[in-house]
Amino acid sequence: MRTLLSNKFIMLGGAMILAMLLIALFAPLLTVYPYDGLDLANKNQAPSLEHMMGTDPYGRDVWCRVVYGSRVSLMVSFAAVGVAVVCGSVLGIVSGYLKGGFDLAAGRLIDIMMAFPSLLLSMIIGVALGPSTRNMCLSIGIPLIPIFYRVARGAALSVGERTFVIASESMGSGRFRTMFRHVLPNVLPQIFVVLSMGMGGSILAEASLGFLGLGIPQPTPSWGLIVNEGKPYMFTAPWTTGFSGAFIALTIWGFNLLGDGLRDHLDPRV
Amino acid sequence: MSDGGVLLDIRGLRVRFPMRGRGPVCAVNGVDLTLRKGESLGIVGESGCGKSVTFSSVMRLVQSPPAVLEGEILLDGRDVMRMSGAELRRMRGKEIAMIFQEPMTSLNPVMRVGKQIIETLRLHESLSEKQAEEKALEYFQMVEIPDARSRFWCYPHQLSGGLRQRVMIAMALICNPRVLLADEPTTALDVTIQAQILELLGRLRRKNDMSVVLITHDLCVIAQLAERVAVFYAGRVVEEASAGELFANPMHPYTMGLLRCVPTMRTVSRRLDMIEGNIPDPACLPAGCAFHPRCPFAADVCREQAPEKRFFGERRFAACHRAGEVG
Amino acid sequence: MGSYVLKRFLSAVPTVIGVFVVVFFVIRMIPGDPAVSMLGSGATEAQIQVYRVKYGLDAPLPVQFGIAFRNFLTGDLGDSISLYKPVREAIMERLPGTVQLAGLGVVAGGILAVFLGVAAAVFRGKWPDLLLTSLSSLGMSLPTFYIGLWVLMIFARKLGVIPVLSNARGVSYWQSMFGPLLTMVVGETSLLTRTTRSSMLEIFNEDFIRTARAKGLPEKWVMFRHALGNAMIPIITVTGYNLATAFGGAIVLEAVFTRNGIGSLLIGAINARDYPLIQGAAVVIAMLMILVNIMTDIIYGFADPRIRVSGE
Amino acid sequence: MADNDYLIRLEGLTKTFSINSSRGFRSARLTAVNDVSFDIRRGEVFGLVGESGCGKSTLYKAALRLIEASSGSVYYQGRNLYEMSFRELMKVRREMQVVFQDPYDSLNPRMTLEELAAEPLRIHKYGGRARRLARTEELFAAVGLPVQLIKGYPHQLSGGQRQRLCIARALSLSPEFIVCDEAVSALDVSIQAQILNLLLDLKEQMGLTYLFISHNLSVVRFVSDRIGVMYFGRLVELAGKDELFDHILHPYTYALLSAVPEPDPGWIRKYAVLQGSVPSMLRPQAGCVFHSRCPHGDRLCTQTPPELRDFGGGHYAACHKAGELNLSLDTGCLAEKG
Repeated sequence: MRTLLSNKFIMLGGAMILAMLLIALFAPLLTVYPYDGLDLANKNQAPSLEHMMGTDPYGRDVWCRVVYGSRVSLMVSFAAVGVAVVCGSVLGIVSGYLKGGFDLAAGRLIDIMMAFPSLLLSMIIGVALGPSTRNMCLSIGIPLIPIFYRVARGAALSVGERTFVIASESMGSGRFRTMFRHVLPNVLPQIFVVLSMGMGGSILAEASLGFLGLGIPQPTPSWGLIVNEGKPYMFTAPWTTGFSGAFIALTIWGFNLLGDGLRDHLDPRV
Repeated sequence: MSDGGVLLDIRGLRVRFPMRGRGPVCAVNGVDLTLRKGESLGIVGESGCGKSVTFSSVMRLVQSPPAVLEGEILLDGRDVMRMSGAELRRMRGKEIAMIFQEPMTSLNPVMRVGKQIIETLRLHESLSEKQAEEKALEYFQMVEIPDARSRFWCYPHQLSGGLRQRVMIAMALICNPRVLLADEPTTALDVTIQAQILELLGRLRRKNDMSVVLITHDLCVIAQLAERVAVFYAGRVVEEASAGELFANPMHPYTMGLLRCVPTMRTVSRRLDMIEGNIPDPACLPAGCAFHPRCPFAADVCREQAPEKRFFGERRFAACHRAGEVG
Repeated sequence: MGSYVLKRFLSAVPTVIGVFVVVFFVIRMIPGDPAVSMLGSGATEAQIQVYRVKYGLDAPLPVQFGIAFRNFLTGDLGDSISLYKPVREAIMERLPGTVQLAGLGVVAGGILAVFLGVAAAVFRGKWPDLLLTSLSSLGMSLPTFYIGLWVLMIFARKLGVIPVLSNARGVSYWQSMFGPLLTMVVGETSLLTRTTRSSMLEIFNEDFIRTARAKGLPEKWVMFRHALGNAMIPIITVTGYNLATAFGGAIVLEAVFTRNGIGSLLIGAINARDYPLIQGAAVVIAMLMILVNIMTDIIYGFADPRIRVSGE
Repeated sequence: MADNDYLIRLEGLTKTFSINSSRGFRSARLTAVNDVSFDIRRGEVFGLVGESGCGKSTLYKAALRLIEASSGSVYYQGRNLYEMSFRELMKVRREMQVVFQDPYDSLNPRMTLEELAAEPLRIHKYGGRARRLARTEELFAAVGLPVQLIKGYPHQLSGGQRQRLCIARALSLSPEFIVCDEAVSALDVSIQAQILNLLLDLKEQMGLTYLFISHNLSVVRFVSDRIGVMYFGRLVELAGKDELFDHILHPYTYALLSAVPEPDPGWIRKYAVLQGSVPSMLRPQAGCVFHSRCPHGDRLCTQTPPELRDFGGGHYAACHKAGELNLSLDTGCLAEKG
């Protein structure tokens, strides 16, 4: 554990993520103004003492919107990555280790999913399922499955050839027992690296979809929505998209740094 | 036994590597070796004894920012440790050449083997592409690669392990170096292919009157090719002698143990003589003589003081307090 | 080599069929009568009946799929509701713009990234490496639209070099391309610099690099003749696959710079519930991506002699 | 050979792989093991030598039915493994264990040494935790590992200690038959001697039977009672240890044994070194597989593949001209250094 913390990437990334989580958790304490409702009187005010980040086109305080938006965005992203990492890893490990027909079938399915740019796939699934926060988890999560599948399958393939796996089989251990006792524990570290990157991708997807107006529907505040609301006033009131965009970028950067740190920590050679 | 002037003189070489989470590891601590012109020196030792690191340092292949190198390595009087980048590049491949253990990965997989040899030639000698190709083909025949002309334009993955090692030898000898360092050249090869390569190295050595340093853990390979032998243990030379003297009458207990525990075609006893204990871990070496925990003749003095070299002839010594009295 | 290419094309056929199946059924998942949703609420009963017969909507699903797939093979993707013209035509109008943007972005980004990645690997641990690594990890984290907004603010508003609305009258090709391309290059370069750096670092530990140094080659030769030659193989692969994500980025950029590309067409179609256009655009883009993946593997085969030239 | 005192009998074991080369569409067929038959008696160390790629490893995997053989059968204590149900095979597999080559790769880095040693016990449901711990401590003692290491992890052990743990793991279900697949090849010379002595001691204490596979002829000669020589997927010669070295019948065995260097500077190779290299298995060889490199080959050898003939005293050789050739290995005399 000690060496884990000595890696500066992990420290930096971890700190940024922690800060974001704390902001999301203690949102009520950090905000003074209501995050929803309408106050057209002082819409699009520049950042000032009372409105640290200015107000958005509907007169609401941008800081409060961003803080409450982080709750929804992070939750959706965690759920989406959760879906993706479970499906992707299970499929990947089983096809990487058991090979045979399952590997071909799963490989074909993943090829199909990879044929679509992930944003396009999210759009299509969004159209099919209809806009709702719950459906957003799926439409962001499903395009991430191929990323976890490829890493898990590659790792399972190489671990499967290690002598201790062959030894376990020669001792009479069944395929599934060997997979859980030997292959899985040695594949997990590599999946954690991609998990962190996946989180970054998921937040990016949520924000991009929101920006295009296809994200989480209107009433629930989310980062994508704030950016979308601020888009028409980009020139006159840039602070709405500016600050929310910055928040999004910082969170994604945190997860990417954490991912880099984990990869360096795992691979002593680099 | 040609006995010219001293060609390579390593004095007090010490190499330390920083380790993550522990103190610096001393892979080589105080090695003194000399190699004469036309002489074939065998370096034998088990894994982690510093034999490869020593000769990688001679070629300055050890990345010095992390590693710390001390001592002198004199090639014809010039100290390799003080050489500038340009001097070093002129030396490598021209005066000292090196071949390595893994023929499978020692060649660039995306470049034709012929081109990889021509590259060395044109670097050290200003030859035209055509001349270089001719000379490279000539060396291909010299190392007995069958139908050399077609193999010249193959990629490494199209050649067998034995052929790739022959390409490595041709590549090393193409600029007629004065010293050839061979780091476990036949370890990764099968017995019959190993015999071919060892015989080839022996013939080339005599033909070009070239000094060869053969680094290996296999005493049988050493006996086949080396005139003099130096035995490494825990980063130091524990014994040096001519091949005949060393195999017939080893002075250091470690050399005795090594010779006895190698099964040969003529071993008849039901059990091999063993050296007790484990290979020393360079990170935490025992006090005094590094071999004392495994030595059947270890006395109190061995446990406290590092042994001095006891000489038994002009270039024959054993670094052991009780050398000569035991065995 | 020829059979490698043929085999690669044949293996793509099931994927193509699979893509069509996925899109066909995803669209069918939309609740309500497909004919009504396809023709929109304003359509008369007669039109719906004609449409139903044309696509055999009363027939069992597999037959419907057969008809749709046959039409697809003949290039007939049906008619767009909101644009009142064949889907194929609408797509072909807008597709080249996005493809050029994504393609140029990846190529330009790739070339720039190779230099930066190699520099970062060569100066490993020193300041250029730290600078490039942190910049690229930042560049990767910035959402495409965010970079786009900043580019727009600086170049359009402050410097006035490029138009705010790229699809306005009298805007030259390069003027409308500069902003989105610059944004795309920033994102792609960051992504590919990291790949180049890690694949170069991996190659540095290979045995043949040590052999090259032992031959006395100057560091520059070792770097560019030996290391880079081997590092190009993973770089090509990643660049090819990045084109798919770059396409996604291009769609976002079209919203930021209001460019008329397949992205804005698709978003318009989604908002207008124009299902034939959505289905057509999705299938065409997916086919394009499959083609890109095939081309990547073929280029990969050329770069790596172990595939191009069989064993002895 | 008396019919029932063998522990394992291989009859016509063959294993063919189909490799779909990336080039053409038709997949090339590679016969890694080609019609191999021999017995291993109870309490015997059967040595199997051959160069890399000759099919030694594929043979033992097919013999233990870790991979399915293409044809042939394997009798273990009279029962054919290839006619057993999966459940029966699992029961029999308890008695047949394998020790692998690379000690650094044969232990799962994420499991404690106790779990690693006791894994066979847990797989075959041998008693409760306490009995398993007792058995593990007993095994640690048997292979000479300090018991206090039991809670440690593989990265804390040296190469030799790791191989001792692998042996302990193989012994945990007190098997009858152990395959050593290059078990000492990755170890240093001094550690190799320790492990070889340990294996021989354990054989005597527990009445084990070994199939000892290696490319190192000196090691196989030291440890085996009978030795089989394999080349290109075939068994070319089989004999008792001393019988094999004193009266060599097959030219390949002769080339192999004469190629092994001796740790004695005086030793000089008297006979020509075998030229060329093993032909590619993708192109099947007509007639005798060794004829392309055999100095004594003639027209007969290029047509009909030789059968494994009995030359008396349990000495078998697969060569048309076996017995007629003068292949003696007397040691060389002191001569000018190589």
